[in-house]
Amino acid sequence: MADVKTAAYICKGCEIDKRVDVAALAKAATKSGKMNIVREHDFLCSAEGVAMIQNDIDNEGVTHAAICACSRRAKTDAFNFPTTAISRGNLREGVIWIRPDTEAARETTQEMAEDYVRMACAEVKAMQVPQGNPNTGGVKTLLVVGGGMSGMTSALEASKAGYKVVLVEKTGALGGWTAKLHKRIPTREPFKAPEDNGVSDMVARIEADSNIKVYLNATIAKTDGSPGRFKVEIAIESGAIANEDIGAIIQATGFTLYDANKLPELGYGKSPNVVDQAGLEGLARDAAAAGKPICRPSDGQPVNKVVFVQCAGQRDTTGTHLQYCSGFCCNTSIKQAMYFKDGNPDIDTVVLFTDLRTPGNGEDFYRAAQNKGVIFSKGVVSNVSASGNTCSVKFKDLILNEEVDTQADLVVLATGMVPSSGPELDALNEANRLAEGGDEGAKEQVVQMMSKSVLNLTYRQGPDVPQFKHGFNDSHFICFPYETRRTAIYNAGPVRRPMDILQAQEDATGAAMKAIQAMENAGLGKAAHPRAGDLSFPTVRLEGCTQCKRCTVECPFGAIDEDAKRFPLFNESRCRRCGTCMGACPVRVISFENYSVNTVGSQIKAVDVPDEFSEKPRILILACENDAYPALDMAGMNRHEYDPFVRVIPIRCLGSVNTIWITDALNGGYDGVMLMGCKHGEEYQCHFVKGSELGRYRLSKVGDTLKGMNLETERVMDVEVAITDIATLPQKINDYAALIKSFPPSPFKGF
Amino acid sequence: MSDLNQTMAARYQNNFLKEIEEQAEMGEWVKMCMQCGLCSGSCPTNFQAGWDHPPQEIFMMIRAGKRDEVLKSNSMWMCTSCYNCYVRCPRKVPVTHVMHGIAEYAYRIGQSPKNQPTQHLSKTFWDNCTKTGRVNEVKLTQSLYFKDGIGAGIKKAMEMQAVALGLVKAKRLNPLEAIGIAHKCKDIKGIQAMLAKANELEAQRKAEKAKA
Amino acid sequence: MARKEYAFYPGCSSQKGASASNYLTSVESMCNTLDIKMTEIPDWNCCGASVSYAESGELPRTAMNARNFALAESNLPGQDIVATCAACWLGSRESKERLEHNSGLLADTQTALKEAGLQIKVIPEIRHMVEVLIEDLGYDELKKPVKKPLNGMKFAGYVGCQTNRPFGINGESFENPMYLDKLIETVGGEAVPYDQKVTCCGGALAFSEPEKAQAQIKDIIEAAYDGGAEMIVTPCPLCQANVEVYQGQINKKYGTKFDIPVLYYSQLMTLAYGGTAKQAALDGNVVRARKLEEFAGK
Amino acid sequence: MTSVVATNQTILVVGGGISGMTAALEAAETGKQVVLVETNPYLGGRTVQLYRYFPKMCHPTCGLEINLRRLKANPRIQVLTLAEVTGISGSKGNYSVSVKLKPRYVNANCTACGECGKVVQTEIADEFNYNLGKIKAAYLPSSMAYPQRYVIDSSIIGTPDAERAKAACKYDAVDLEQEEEVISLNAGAIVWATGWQPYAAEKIVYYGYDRFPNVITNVEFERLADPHGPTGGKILRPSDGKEARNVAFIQCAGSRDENHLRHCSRFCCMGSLKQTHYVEEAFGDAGKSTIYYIDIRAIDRFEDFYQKVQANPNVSFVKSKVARITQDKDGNPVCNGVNVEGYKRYATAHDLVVLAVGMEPAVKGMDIPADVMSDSSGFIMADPANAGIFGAGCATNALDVNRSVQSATAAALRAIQVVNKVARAEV
Repeated sequence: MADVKTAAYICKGCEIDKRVDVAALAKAATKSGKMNIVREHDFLCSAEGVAMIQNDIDNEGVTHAAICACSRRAKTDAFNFPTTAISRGNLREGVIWIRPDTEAARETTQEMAEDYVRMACAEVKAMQVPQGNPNTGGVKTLLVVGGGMSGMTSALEASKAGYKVVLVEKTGALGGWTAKLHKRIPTREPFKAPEDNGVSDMVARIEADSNIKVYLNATIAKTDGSPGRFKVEIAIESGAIANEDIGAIIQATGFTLYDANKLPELGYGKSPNVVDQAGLEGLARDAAAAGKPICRPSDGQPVNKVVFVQCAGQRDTTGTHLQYCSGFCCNTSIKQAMYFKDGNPDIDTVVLFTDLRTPGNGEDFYRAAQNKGVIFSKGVVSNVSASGNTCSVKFKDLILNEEVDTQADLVVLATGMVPSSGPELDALNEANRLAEGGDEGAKEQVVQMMSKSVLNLTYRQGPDVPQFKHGFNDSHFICFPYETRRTAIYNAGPVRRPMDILQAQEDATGAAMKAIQAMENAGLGKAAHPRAGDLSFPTVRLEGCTQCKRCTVECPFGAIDEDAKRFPLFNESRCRRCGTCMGACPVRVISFENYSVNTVGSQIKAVDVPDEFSEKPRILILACENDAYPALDMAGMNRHEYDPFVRVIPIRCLGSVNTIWITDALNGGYDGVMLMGCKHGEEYQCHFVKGSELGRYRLSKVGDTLKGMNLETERVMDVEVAITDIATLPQKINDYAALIKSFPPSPFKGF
Repeated sequence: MSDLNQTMAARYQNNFLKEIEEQAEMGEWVKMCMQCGLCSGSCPTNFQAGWDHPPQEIFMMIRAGKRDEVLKSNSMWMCTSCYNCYVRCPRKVPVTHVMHGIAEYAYRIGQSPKNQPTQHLSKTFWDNCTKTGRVNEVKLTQSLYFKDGIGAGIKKAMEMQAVALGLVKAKRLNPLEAIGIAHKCKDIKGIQAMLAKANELEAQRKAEKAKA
Repeated sequence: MARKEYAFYPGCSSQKGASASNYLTSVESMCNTLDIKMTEIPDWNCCGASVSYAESGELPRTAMNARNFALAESNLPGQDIVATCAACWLGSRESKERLEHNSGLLADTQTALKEAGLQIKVIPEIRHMVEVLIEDLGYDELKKPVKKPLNGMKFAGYVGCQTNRPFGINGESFENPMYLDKLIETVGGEAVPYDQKVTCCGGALAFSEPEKAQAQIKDIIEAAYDGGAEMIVTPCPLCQANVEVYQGQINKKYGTKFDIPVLYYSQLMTLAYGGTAKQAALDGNVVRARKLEEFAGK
Repeated sequence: MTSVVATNQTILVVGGGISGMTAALEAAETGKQVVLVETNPYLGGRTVQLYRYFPKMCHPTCGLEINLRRLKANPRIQVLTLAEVTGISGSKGNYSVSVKLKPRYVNANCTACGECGKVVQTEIADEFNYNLGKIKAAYLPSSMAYPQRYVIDSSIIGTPDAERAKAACKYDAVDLEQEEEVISLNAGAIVWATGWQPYAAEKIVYYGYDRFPNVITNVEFERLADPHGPTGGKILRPSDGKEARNVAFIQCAGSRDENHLRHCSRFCCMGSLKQTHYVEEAFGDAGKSTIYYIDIRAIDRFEDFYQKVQANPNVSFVKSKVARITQDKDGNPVCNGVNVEGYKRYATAHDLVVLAVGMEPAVKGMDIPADVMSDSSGFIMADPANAGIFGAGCATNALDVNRSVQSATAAALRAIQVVNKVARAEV
């Protein structure tokens, strides 16, 4: 490794020099910071200032630079030195903007500034410039699991971008549900009539595409490895195994209709004249094939009246059926009603709904149906009974406010979709635990669950992608809908959330985009979202490892397996660089080049802790860099003041907090530690999904440590922070500081 | 009259919506309603008594096949032809005309409420203006007052005396019209012939529609 | 040769001695000043009005209007038909639209017309007097002849329904049309804001459901008073009559003290143009507009 | 003269809202050169003007922070703010585009120290807060604004105020000589992500948006609820600053209406359901919300969010399109109409009425300078004729945030398909 040459740069601009004694800061950088070069500048982010730094890098051989000016979130384009290790001392947003400009405050403000300079120096000395993952795969072939509309779309779109695709379909033909549709909901102006389902055309394009290799009657037997170097075993019809090298994976395994047999009260199973939407598509296809109108299944007689029951077994609040709405069924019933009306306008078609949901241009489709004479009634169906060849549908008409009993030749139940995701991992892992304990039932259960596995990942944390809600596969959902906890494995179509064909195709195109991106970045050793492009990756000193498995269990992204000797086996290209493993490691053998126990620990130690008589407590704040730290920054920008005794260190995620930082701080005489992380739980806001949750779990154990040290447990406080807490966070800090001041000074000062 | 009603009822075997679509002027719009209620809320008479069913509810009742309730309803006759519903309807349903159309149909097949005052006005007005080609306001007024018989008529006339006198003073009511000395068209014969033909054709068309 | 010529369709209520005769008189004076020539359509007939819906089918009603079209077109070729009455204007325009969009109806109508020895070749444009004023002349032209601006007088411009919906005056919103206020201001008056400008007066129910109609009229007059109006101005004969003549009955029924004159825009313009009370047919108002009568006297 | 490096392998993204940023970032993180053009002085679009997102009730700035970090860390994206595409010529794989750059009057020297804001006296309407408040004519649009650089409003150029701003800046960041310029650049493919605009509520005259101060729109309500909005997050009604504890939400204000917007805007139902939480957040049980609706379109996984709101005794639902808003003597807006479930008339006074105005594509009326197909509502249609120009987000359909992101991610791939083809051809 090249010689280390350190430098500290202190900006005087934005009134820093008016508010603090910059010379003293420089002294701190030289004396305590022990920097080889220390320079002040009136306007460090100016062209001249930047040139000064660049010159030191080019001609003075500076390898590590502490830039003490504004927040790391500001002036990023100016302070951009890719080949140099950079730390930022936040003197502006972090000090002078959150302190009053008064003589009284001057001393504490100065101390604060000096500490931040020391911390920046300490941090940068502990950093390395990330060199990137030496262990990249570089395979650029995409695996798409599922040959329905979503899967076919992903395959075609990826190929169109110039990538090879392996498309695996478990049935004997491509097309999935869509192929079973007589027609599909219109996809373009004027949105008035059903369209051809378009499957045959897509299948033809796939067969003609030399980039796409299709396996029919095939499933994934095993998926091993990492992004850019997956080794996939495909079980094909003959029983043989085909091996493929894969860069990224799209799971597009679609859905099944909710089982209408669970709805006897709606007459399903009691009469062949009560069908679900798929059943009706079948009737429509057969009729079309025979060139006849759709007939009544029970006796083949013509249909004079059809009733469509929306939300059958959906939007259920009793916990018996599906709680969610499947989104596509209103348009589908409209389409199916048109099957009848387009053939013979005299056939009565009635759609019974509570809320008709035809968003966007679906409104045109709705109007078109009304225009064709489809009748829509707002009503709740309580019962469907069948006698002979007719059914009678009981419902409450919510407009005319009366109970109605109407006769129909055919009743169609809109039952909605159930995702074809793999086994739910928590349940599976629990079953595994019991099975290992010798529970026979559990063993059964495991076998049965594993039979549902889609990907058969060899990951320590389970064979499939974790699920999020209602059995749909993982999704960050709002800002980053494609993000899953399995790097380079993306979900497309109804396996991710209920959706119609048009959306599924859009979704599948987006998933292809993400998968292609994942392959490209895996090949370069770059992290995927949210630390996209980050070249740092975790390294472990195995000699120190006690095989406690915490890292392998906690990694939110299943990046760490166990090798034959039960040591953690890091799969760097699965890693998202959140540092949860580092936080979890009790023996602190895991670190990143630019983020480690030491980069933070040395900052904690760099802070000057006055003695117990000074009445100047020290409070350590470890703040999530994604939400809490920006909130503190903006508090500064809005000049919200907070206590001068806090020292803030940004962390990648609460999950990366190693308890040693807390104990070190307390042993070092800090009076309190405040941890700021994102909301966790069902509506989590953590960008590493489970990071803040795991961090909090870990911290819940710190109480004992404190007791052991005879300290008040309140000295360590965990606050949930949102990025908008700009005004409230300073208040929380001040309240906490007041609490700490109400305690006697830490007995550990001066040791 | 009422046998025409039976014929229709039979012809459309309780497919009342179809009956309205084919027989009532603008009836084909009934199916387009999405039950938002904007028409009902926009009706100037809405906050007075008398509306047993507002337009959007009438439309729903038609779809639900409530034939008698609709045809015998007073509601359509409450329309003031203000066209508020018509211009606001988010589905561009010409509500005013649909209501008129349903009313006219109910009346045509003898199902509308007996002695419905607006209906009486409607008939009186039309008879009056087609008789001479122009409205004879006095006769119109008289025939309206005396619709419930002489006694009621005089009573009403007394009530309205002030109004009438005011108008006479203002030369806006010409008592002579009462004895027929009033504006009329020259070619009354032509008009009568024209209307006879029009009525004949109209009846013919409606019958054709019903047969189809 | 006048600067504008139109085929005039006065309608039943605007004939001499009829309920809107004062409208007719004031329109004539106004048009003289503005040099607009209105030639009455020879032997025109009633439009049927929307209220006749129950008795008249679509075809007979259309035929009645078509007869006027045919007469206008053959006798006054190339001239737009101009109606002063909202109902006549609406009835005619509706018939025009239907004839233009429904060939079947057109054919039948022609057959019927033949009985009266007439036929339609071109259907003339159907205009409301107000359209002629603001579209063909424009506010500036209307302002020019103003000799005696109605300074300091407060009017509630009451547009009502049928001059406003469903067709309305081009470019105006159904919910808050401004043209009447602008006309008032053009002749120097003040148009007060109030929230019943386009509320229906219940005219169609005045005979058949008087309580209902009068309840609506009451709201309108109250709002006008609340808005600070001394007089109400309207472009519609039916509105004018209803809002004016039932005030006494409403006072009886509700104990109100309504006594507000209801005028036509054409009366205001005639006066502002320097016309006499007679030319403005102020004597035609049941609720006398004393203030205007004095104004005219000066 | 602003210089931009761009070739026929560059992807031009028009619009810097969440869709445009997503398309730009996904393409750049796949190794493509991107030019991102935004008309506002800052990135983030309408999402940053929202207080919370449904269904997680999290904050838009949280995702924005991540996207901005991705952006700052990515050398492949060139951002042009205050910029507008004025012309596109050429064809798929080889477009030449002219971009009009409006002056910011502040250059890259700006440190966002705020001195100029202190000395400038003129106040202008605060567009970021939908003009509900006022700001200095030298301003940072929001704390999250990127570029983190002040803007000097053109209205004060040539006035002493502007000179004061210049004098106050120690870093020569204020450049009053800046002028509008038009630059031209190449692009192989274009992603059109110009987003949406709230339907002009005053056009629905019977709701009196322009007559009654206490009738506001859903986007304005977001600003009222936001702690960093004009009221500091207090839900106060405009007329008298009184706490609006009884709030009415009128759905389909413009949407599903052939007299206004023909389409369903999709997001407004969830938007209002979300906003009932704001009322509860502010007033607890003393806060009452009423939603007037035609159909509640809480589609797919959003349904449980709807169910939770339904279960809230402080929220009531009325199936009715409100026919008319009047105002009582206390300045309370009164909703008049008919509840069509059983025909019940109502005339209900509320403290505040929020119109859930629909979504109109910003492309509507804007002439997209190329042959791009759009539908009857003005949304860009996916169409082979669109060749190398692809719609993304709300320019293509009425979408909520996560669907916009999906759409933008897909659009990025479509653009990449084009430039990869160019690249292959040139190899």
